[in-house]
Amino acid sequence: MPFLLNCTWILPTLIALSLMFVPKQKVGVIRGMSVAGVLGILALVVSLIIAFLAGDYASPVGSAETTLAFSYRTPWFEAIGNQFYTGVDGFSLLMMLMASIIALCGVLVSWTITDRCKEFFILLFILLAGTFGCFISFDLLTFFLFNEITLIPTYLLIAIFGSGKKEFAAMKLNLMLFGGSALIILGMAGTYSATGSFDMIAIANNQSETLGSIAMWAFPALFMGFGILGSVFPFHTWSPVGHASAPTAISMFLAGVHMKLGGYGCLRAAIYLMPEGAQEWMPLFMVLATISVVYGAFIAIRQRDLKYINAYASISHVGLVTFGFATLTAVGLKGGVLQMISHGFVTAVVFALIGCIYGRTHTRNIDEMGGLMKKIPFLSVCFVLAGFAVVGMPGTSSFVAELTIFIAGFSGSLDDTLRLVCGALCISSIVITAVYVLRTVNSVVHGPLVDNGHEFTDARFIEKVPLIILLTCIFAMGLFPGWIIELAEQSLTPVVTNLGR
Amino acid sequence: MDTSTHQPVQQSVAERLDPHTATTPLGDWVRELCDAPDGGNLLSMTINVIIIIIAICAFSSLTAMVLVWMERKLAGRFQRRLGPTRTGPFGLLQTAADGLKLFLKEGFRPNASDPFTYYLAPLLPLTGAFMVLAVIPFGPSMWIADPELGLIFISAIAGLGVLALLIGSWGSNNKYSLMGGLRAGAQAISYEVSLILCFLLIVLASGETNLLNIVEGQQGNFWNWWIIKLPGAGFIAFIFFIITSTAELNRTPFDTTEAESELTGGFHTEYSGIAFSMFFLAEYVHMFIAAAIGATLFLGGYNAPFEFLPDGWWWLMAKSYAIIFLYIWFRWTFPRLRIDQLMALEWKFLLPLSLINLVFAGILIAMGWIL
Amino acid sequence: MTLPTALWTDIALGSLACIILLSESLLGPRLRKAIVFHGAWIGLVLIGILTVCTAPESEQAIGNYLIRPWTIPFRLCFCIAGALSVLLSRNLLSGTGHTHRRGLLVSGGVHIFLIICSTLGMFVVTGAQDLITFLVGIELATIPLYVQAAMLRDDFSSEASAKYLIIGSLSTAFTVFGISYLYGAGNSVHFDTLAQTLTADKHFAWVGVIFVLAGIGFKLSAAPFHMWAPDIYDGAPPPVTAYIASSSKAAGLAGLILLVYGPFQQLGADLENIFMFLAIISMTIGNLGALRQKRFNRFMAWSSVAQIGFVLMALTGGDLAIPSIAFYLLVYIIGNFIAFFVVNCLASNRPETFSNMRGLSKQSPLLALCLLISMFSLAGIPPLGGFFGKFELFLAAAQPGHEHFYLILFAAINAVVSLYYYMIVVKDIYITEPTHADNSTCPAIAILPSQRLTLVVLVIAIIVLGVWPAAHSWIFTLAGS
Amino acid sequence: MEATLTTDILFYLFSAAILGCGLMAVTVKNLLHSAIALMGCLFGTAGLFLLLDHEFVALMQILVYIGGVVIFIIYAVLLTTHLGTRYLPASTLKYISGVTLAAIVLGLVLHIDPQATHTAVNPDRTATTIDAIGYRLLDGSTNGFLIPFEVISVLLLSAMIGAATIAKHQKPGATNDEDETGGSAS
Repeated sequence: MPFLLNCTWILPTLIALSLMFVPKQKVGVIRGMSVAGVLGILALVVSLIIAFLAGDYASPVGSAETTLAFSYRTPWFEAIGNQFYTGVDGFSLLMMLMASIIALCGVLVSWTITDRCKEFFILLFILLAGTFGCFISFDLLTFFLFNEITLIPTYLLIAIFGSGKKEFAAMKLNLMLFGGSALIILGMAGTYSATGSFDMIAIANNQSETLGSIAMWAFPALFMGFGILGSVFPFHTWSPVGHASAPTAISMFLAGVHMKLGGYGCLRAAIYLMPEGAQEWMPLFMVLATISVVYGAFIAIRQRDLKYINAYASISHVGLVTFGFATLTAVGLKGGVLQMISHGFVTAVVFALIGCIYGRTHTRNIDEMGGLMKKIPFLSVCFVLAGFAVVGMPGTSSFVAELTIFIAGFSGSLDDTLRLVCGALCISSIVITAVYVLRTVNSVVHGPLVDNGHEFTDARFIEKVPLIILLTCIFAMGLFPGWIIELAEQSLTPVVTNLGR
Repeated sequence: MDTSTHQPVQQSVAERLDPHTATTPLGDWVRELCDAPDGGNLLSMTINVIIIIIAICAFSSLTAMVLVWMERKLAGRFQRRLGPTRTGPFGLLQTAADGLKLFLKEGFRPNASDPFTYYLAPLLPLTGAFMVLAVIPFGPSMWIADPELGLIFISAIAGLGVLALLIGSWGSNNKYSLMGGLRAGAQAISYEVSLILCFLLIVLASGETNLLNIVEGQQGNFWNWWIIKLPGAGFIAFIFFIITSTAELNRTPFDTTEAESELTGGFHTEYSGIAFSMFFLAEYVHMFIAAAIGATLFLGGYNAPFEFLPDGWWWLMAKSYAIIFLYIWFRWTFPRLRIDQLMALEWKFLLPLSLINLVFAGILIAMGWIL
Repeated sequence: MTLPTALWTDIALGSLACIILLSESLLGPRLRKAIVFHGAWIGLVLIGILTVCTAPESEQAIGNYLIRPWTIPFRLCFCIAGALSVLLSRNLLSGTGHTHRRGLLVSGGVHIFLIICSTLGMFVVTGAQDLITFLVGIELATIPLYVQAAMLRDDFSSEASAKYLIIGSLSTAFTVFGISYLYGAGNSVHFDTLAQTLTADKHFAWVGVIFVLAGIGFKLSAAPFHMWAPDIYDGAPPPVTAYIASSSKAAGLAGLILLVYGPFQQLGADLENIFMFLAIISMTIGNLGALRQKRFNRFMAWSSVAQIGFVLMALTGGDLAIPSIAFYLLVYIIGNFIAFFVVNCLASNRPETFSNMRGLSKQSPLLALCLLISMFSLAGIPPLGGFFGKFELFLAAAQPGHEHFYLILFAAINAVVSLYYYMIVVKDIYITEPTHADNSTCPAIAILPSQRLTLVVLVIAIIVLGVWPAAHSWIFTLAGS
Repeated sequence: MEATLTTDILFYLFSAAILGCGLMAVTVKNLLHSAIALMGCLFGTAGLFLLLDHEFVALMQILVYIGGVVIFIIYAVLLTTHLGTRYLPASTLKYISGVTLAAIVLGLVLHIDPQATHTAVNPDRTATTIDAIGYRLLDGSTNGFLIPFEVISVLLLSAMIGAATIAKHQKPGATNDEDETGGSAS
């Protein structure tokens, strides 16, 4: 099983390598290998989840001596205290499941790419390898390493295959994310200086003796470092341009999975390892998160470009994740985790739809579209359903997640004025969200058909599959959230225990 | 060869170079006069220094005059020139006439020349000559300074001679001069290598760099002189020394720097009067110095050829003048080499052979195969 | 006196130099070509292997020459750089290259001989046990390079050589001046004695320390002693440039470490401040310079200034500094050579400007990929070797007792800036479409099979160094003892 | 050498010569004059070495620097057209920056140790006799310098071969001389 776990990043690497030797004219082979690859990853993740649920791992992990499922540990660059330490808990598994589903959909959505098709899929699989490596690493350095690996393919994917100001967007995105890495390096150096190790579990288990005062400044470095990836307010600017310029599949993956790595890192590396630092600094981050939520939503109203609308909506929704974390309560953390998964699906489906619509109308400006329901009913229905999910209608996954977060904002002590105010502001963002979602849906789907000369038909089979998968996931999570919540809760127990220390 | 019998006298440089401890009778007398018999004081030192300077100047001038006379005379004999053999008794007045002529000539400087270098150049060669004269042991107690590294001192100072020619030739601002100067530079630098290799051979053989000790090491009969004592190697080295020193002196057949017929006098084309005579003077003093060094290193210096004869300065003089005779003989009999032939001779012939000879001598000394 | 096994490498290197020189002058043209070129690089590779095989467990001394275990990785670096530099000279030797820069190397055999001599000098530096040997080693390492820089015999090359000579002599003068002060302060030239006698309260010694550091700073092209680098990188023949950029820096760093952990060991904390200053200045100036470059070699020069800044940062740290620098250099040298190999392939028919690299990914995917990997390794992107190399430099500056966290933050931000210009290169080769003017000057690129093989080996090496810890732990074992 | 009035006078004489010639070497516009001044400077240094009883070093100073380096410099100047006669322009800015830099270095050196007592480094004169130097150069033990001695031979070989290679079949230029100077100066 540990080997199967590691296969989640080895498999994409191998596929990327073997794709290099496929002649670039054989597009069919490349596509086939890619689909087989992502299906393989999905099968791996599902089998891992089944094994996880079947095994004893499902029981809550002990707070004192945390053990991971399928853990694998081997000395790697051990001279600097680095191990290759992989394993999973419920949280990671959920993220991996989401990532593999989105990856599958992303590959399907990218069916139409023909120019430099080979490079596209190679880079995509490298990106996948990095992402999955991130989700299973429990060594800080390895985690960081996999995180870095994801950045370069992103750059190339956007800069080569993107649209609009793609080179600028790719460069901006990458530099800001590497700026985040600089902060992470600082935090890691501090951690290493104090403990001489990168083992997250070990550091978390006896942080009180070793980390001490370093946590006070290493925490904001780490949190902000990952927060940039999660587009926390002052450093969110890479996200709209990046999402807007990226090709559809990359937008899906970037917003759905990659941004979540930020939140994942905030939780795993920052909050888990340095709870004292977290308690010290959280008011600041709570304010920033709230600004992200409200500001993102307001900006989204002003946008005319579908991708920009969804990009700002993403900032807003990912802000909710940070807000959930910033409450530092069990409920808040759980809500954050749920929102990460939920938003992954939601934003992926929206980007996929935007891609499909753009492929037909050749515009993303909502003023130049209208009445699509008449022409492409399937896509339009999906669009409306996705809109529901963005707003957070009951029955969708967003409802579950956001509700949990709002509850966290108001549960517990009522003396914390800051939290209450921020919570109220965050709730108000739902209204703003409703405004831009309804207006967008209205403008795109309803009304008279705007004819701009392009003849188009409804979604083909290959396009329907990813949309159906993603929407199914959204509603499945919204209707049957039980086991997800359970898994998340279990894996968050050590973090909460650590916070309470 | 047993070098242990000639332990270098471990004197400090101060003692060796301090004129007021130099053991000349005149120096002692001055010290006594100044009421400072042992160490000497500032006054005695100053007087001694002045005496030394006067002595060197006088000696140099005298030598130069003698040599000029000798050269004229010999040249006259070799080439049937009339003047030098008949002016005055033994043609002695010819030198005086030459000197008078030079001093009375107007010294003028070409308009476009560079005064600083033009006037600096004539002063340099004599300075170097005087410095070298100071370390040559004329007799058992006749020397001005006795530095431990006398031979290195000589090679260091000798290397400077070319500077004067370079500077002077440039300062004249004349293309012939410059060409002569450049030739002089190339020639001097090249032949210095072989010359120093000859010195090295003596250093290797005697284990000494001190000239006095080198001379002392050749005491006894004439077969103790290094020219004979090192079978074969010494003689070859002596011949090389003669060749290279002739080249260093820029004398025919190596006088490409002056080369009247090509360069109209080379570096000294633009010099006249007293400035020219300085060059002229230095040339002859250098000739004496070279001969004296050759005599010191190879021919036993002031040592007599046989044990029963008394040692003294006259032997050095005799040997030196013998070598000088060779130099003059060369001048008036050999044709001049072309510059490329000259360079080829050094780099393709003399230098490799000198090196081989040095190795040969090393083997002789290491195996003890010396007389 | 029995020879220590580790000394065999030095002797082998000297013998190799002799063999090359003799075969250059004695053999016929065909045999000469084979022996001089293939003999040189194979010999250097074998010596590299020998270096690894004879790596001593503890310090081995022969007289005044001390072979320290930690220098073994550096020696390996020198061998690798030497061999690669020889391989890189292939075009220039055989006459297939550099049509836009007239002429070939003046004499291939001498060129290779000089490379080996220089490598020998670097070996001597690592074995030095007194200031004299140290200085002589450094000079032997650099003086052949002055000559080599002029080997292309055009105006650029001569200019580069002259500049290098003058700046190099100046730096030597600084070093010698400093050494004389150290001798005055410490009353010895031996490292062991100096380590005892040079104490921080001997202010006199500081003049020496500063001047010696300045002298070595010139060799390293660390700011503010960097101004020679761009011209010389641009003018010298590519193999020489690559060699200067890699090996010569490695030698300077080995010498620096030798001094810092040898005679200067009691000067500790104040030295850290000096290195911090140099690191900050180097990174900043190097980065600012690299941002504005249009020509590849000049760009590499400026980026190397920045890279040296990162390395100097590690010297502010504790005992992690030596192995981390050694590992970094290994990676840096390989990364550098990949870049220069690629540019050499390009430069055989066009000037090395960025605009001429546009569309490379379409013309030659292999070269483009290699250059991409090289750039990312230099920038420190995983899973390439450059990542761990650079990361450890950061860690070294954060060791307990040497916590320079502000320096680390500053350096990390600088690393991001450096990433920008490395990505600009990537952008040019992968994304920017060549304009018509660019295209018209770009004939097809011909790569020799041997060059292709070398490139692939190097690229694999740099990836393996990043994921396979064997070399890493080997270096740490050696440096730890 | 024991400090006496004589040595004091000589010391100041030599120092004045060094400083004066040094100043002249950097300020004079004519390149050849600069070289001559440099020569004077080096002679002064040799004199100082003599005063310190280091006869060998003094003579080597003359032999190598004056007899070798300066002559090469002068030679290079003479061979290079116009360098000797066309004066190099020296801007005021360069003067100022040069003087400032020199002042900074001087200040640094002075500042660092104004009251230090500098003991003579090596009062043992026998260590610098030519015999002792020769023996130490061939001494392979910890005290000796056999290895640098051998390495220098490689260094000179490579410098000479390199210089010859560059000079071969080349139109007359200064590169050759520069390289030889670089080789012999080290």
